[in-house]
Amino acid sequence: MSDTITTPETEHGSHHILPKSSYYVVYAALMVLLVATVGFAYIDLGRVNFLVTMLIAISKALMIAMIFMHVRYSERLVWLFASAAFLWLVIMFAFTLADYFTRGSLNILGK
Amino acid sequence: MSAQGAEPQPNYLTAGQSVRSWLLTIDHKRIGLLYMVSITLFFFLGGAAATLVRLELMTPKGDVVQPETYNKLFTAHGVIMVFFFLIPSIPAVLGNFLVPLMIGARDLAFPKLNLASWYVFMIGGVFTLWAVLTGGVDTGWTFYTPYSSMFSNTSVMSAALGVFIVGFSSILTGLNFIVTIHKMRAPGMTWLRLPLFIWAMYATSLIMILGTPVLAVTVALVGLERFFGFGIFDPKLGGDPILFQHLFWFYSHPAVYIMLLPSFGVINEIVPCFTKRPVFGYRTMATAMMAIAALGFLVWGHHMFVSGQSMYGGLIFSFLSFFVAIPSAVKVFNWTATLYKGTVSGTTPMLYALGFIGLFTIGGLTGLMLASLAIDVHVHDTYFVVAHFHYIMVGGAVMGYLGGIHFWWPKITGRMYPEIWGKLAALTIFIGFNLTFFPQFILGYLGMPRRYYEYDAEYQVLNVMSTAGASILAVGFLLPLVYLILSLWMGKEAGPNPWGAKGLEWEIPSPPTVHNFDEPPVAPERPYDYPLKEQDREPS
Amino acid sequence: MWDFPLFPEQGSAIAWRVDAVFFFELAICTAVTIMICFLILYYATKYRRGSRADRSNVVTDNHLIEVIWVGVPLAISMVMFAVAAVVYFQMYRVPEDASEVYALGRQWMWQIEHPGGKREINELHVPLGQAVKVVLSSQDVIHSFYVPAFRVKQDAVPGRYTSMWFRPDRVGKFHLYCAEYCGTDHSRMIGWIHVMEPADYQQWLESGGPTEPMATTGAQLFKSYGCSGCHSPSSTVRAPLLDGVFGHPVPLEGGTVVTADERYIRDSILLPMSEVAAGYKPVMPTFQGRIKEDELLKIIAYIKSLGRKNERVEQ
Amino acid sequence: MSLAEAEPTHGYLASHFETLEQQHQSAALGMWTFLATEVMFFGGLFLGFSVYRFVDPEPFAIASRHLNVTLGTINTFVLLTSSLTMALVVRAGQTGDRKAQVRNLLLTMALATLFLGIKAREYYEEFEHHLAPGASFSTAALHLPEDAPESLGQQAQLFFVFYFFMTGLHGFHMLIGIAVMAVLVVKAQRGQYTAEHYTQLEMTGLYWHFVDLVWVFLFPLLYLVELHT
Repeated sequence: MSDTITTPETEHGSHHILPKSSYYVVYAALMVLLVATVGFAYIDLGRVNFLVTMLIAISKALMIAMIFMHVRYSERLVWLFASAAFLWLVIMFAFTLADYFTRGSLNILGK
Repeated sequence: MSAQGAEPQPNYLTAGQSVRSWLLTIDHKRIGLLYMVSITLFFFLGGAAATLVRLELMTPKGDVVQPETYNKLFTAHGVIMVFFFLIPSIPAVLGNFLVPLMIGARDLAFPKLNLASWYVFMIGGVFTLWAVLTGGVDTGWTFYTPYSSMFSNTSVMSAALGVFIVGFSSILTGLNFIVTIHKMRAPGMTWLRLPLFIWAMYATSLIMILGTPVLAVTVALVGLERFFGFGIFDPKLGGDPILFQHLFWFYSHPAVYIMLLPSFGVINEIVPCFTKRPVFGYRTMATAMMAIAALGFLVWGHHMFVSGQSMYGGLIFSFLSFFVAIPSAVKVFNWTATLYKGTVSGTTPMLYALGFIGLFTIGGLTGLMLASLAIDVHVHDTYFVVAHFHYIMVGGAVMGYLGGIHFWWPKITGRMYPEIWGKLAALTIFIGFNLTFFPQFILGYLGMPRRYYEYDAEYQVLNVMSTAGASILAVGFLLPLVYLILSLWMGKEAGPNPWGAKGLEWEIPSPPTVHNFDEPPVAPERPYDYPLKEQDREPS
Repeated sequence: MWDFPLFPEQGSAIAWRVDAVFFFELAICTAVTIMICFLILYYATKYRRGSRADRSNVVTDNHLIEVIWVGVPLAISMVMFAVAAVVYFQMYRVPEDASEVYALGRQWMWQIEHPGGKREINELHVPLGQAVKVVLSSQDVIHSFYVPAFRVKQDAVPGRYTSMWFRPDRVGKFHLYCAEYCGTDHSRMIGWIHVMEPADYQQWLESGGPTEPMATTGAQLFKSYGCSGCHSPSSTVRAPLLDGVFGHPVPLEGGTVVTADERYIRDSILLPMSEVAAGYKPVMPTFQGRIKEDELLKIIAYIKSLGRKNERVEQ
Repeated sequence: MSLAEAEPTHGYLASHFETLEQQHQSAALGMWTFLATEVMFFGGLFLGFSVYRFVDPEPFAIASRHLNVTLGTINTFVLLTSSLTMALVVRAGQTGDRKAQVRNLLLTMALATLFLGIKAREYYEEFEHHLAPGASFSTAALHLPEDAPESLGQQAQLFFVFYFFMTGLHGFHMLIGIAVMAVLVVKAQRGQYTAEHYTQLEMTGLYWHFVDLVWVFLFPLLYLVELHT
């Protein structure tokens, strides 16, 4: 067996050592977003309210995944696996909610 | 079970005979055998339940068992066959045994997790058998609410717990395969040189990983509702039973492809070997399997056309269900094209493979009929559906499994099975199967609902034909059990490559040594590189 | 012994259309199956080991032919989808002249009620040629109202109304089954649909003693539960008048417009806060748990009868 | 080969891997696949919750207003901080800094236990107000409008069913995390983790960040529902 098996471009991919500062920067950003999401909850924006909350949550999630979980510096495969999981989640949500939201739209009884 | 002279180097079977060496093994080959023994046990248990169901249906009025017992029998048949035989069959037995051999690795990526998956499987089995033996479960393998959570007074909790646990067994197997196939291929074994069986295992593992957790959560919610009396799925307490169906079928339709894709992999190995020519359209075959795994997640709503799902929902799911059929159709055409200009030999595995292609075509096409909205309204929950999924499960998955067992039996045990008995069993199964399930298509369109303990007199003749077929099928399934076990002692010595097949697993002694490869395996330039030119084809 | 049926009767207008779609798809599937099986057997024998067939220049890849046998099945299946979807639309849209029948599934029987007040268990008498809309609900688990001869089936889901319709075009007795597994006697929850000549049907309707039409009992319930206290022209409380409301669009608070069908009326009685009519305050009390399921059906029938008596002119 | 022989004989390389790099990447890929199953596992619960919330938002909004938002916010802060300290643990593993590993691991465990403590406090409060679903559930504490239909109370109870099941499952995952970290602290104390071999630290890190990710979505969906009315 030759020495390295995996795809060439991973120069010890996930061993990329980040400076401490980048962790603290991400942490600070997470704190700001936490305050923001709680703050927005108290302002009545109607339907937009939910969108804003979800946007904030997604951006927090992306930051944690990219920096804290080293996805940013891992091989392409890890990117694929991480995004595939959430893509399947979206499939499940999309088709089920599609059924629920189109129930009344034809206003034919019961369908 | 030692061969005549002492083996120069102990193979994986003779290296340690103590019970402890078998029960604590982390050798993927031995774990494959542990799975083979346990799922064979479950197969004949589910088969016994099926025999009683078919006996009951001989007469319009139920006079073999009581209605409650009949409901428990078809539920036991469903749960045991789906979760304890069909889903683990090829991945856990042939996959565990062959994936490392085919890609040139010494073992799976996480051997201890592999052993854990078998123990989780057995613990799940104990819970489900406990449910079946102490009073049984009468909800059907689909556990539809609010019946399963609020109205059934049978041991649903224990069965739900068993299904919850056994789900983790297939998650662990899937996880092991994905990492092994990505990270432990021998040097030179690029993705396009992998045997198609490995592609099938990879596609199946994707579905196991992405689908099974949703089943676990659904079964947990049913258990929660049943134990505490919350109304998650019960409309009297604010819940919605159709949400259960969405969550359940989100896993259970892709589960059909978990049961089917491995058989595609096995047929993709058998057909080129016994036509002695490379498979037709390797790249298309691999893409088709991955496409089935992906598209399989978009179509679950075709189980719910008449369940009160919105009309738009039904339209979308019906439309997409026709797309998922296209990759399967391409595979069938490509298998047939592989026969063209080959040297076809009719050994037992090849009989199973050709039988598979024919029966799977019927199963798949009746699936198309069921996906058409107008027809499904009429035939949903009738015997048409029962016939369809048995053509896919028995005609497809079980034929594929038996073909695979016969094809790799020399490699697993170092012994050849008796060829005549093999052919006889394959023929018996083929005839018994068709006689059992083809009449059910007619019964289905006539309108006989499924899961009926009593039926109207006009359906009796077709039911009697079906039961007659079932008895032939039962004999057909018992034959391999007998002659395969006997072949362990009386079987002819099988060399490393009795079929003259291509593939890394055929270049090592059979049964293989503990560490599979003594010297590093060299990957072939092309998979299935059987000689193309006429003259240099040695008659195998 | 050999006189068992191999094909179901065609009892309704839609039946032969569904059969047409079925035979169309069956023809395609049989053709494909025969082609595949023939090719397998032909190649297996022609190229069997030891046969002297021409095996020169074996083709292992041919993208053109693969595109063909992706495209052609795709086209065929799209046609199959379209044909089935069109017939499904026809099965789906309830004709205007459909008369209504309420079927309540409960563990192991069908309680069927005609608007005229006649009640039946596991039996449904309908006149020939008249479209019948069956409004379904269930009292316990999911059942499924299935009449094979009419090729129609619809689940009766507890907690909500679902509906189906058929137009029988043959006189006779047709099987009624429960198709969704519902427990011990799932196979005994069966019955008959009796299609009768219109004259016999009228005569059957009158027979069996006077039965109060659902609407009249509904009217009594409408008063006894105090609905008329608000929903009548003479009441002091400002509440929407219900004459001619049924089947027409109702503008709601917050701008959306919804059709006043059974679902809307049932929800307004049980959850008055959820869809308040525009311009009215949400003061209506809930009747959840106080009105039983079949009384609800009668009140809805009464409100519907208001609708037909004096059709309101659209504002 | 049985369990006994599988222990890594020479250094940290398990016998069936070729290089340490291959073993590390396999472990990472295995953990990411496992996290995909966890995403779908929690996903099923999120789907159930979202369906009931969007089909009839009213009762869920009423019920969610009775959660203690301040405690929830503090808990999110605590968990995000523990995510930072876990990232520092992994970094300490990469640089082979033994003291930093132990310090940050203990910090993460402390923060996790604090989180569970606050969560327990919240649960206690909800039990007190009879908001826990089941027999003891009473809609009194929700002070629903007096003529509210019975189904409003049922849907509110359904909210609490999902609330307790999702936060309970999340808490259970945290317990597993704390147990694993306890083992790691002992190993780190013995200096077993060096720059070449810190896979176990990184895997626990990935797991912990995933648990944090779940809470990042749980907190707004459960706590911040139309607080403005």
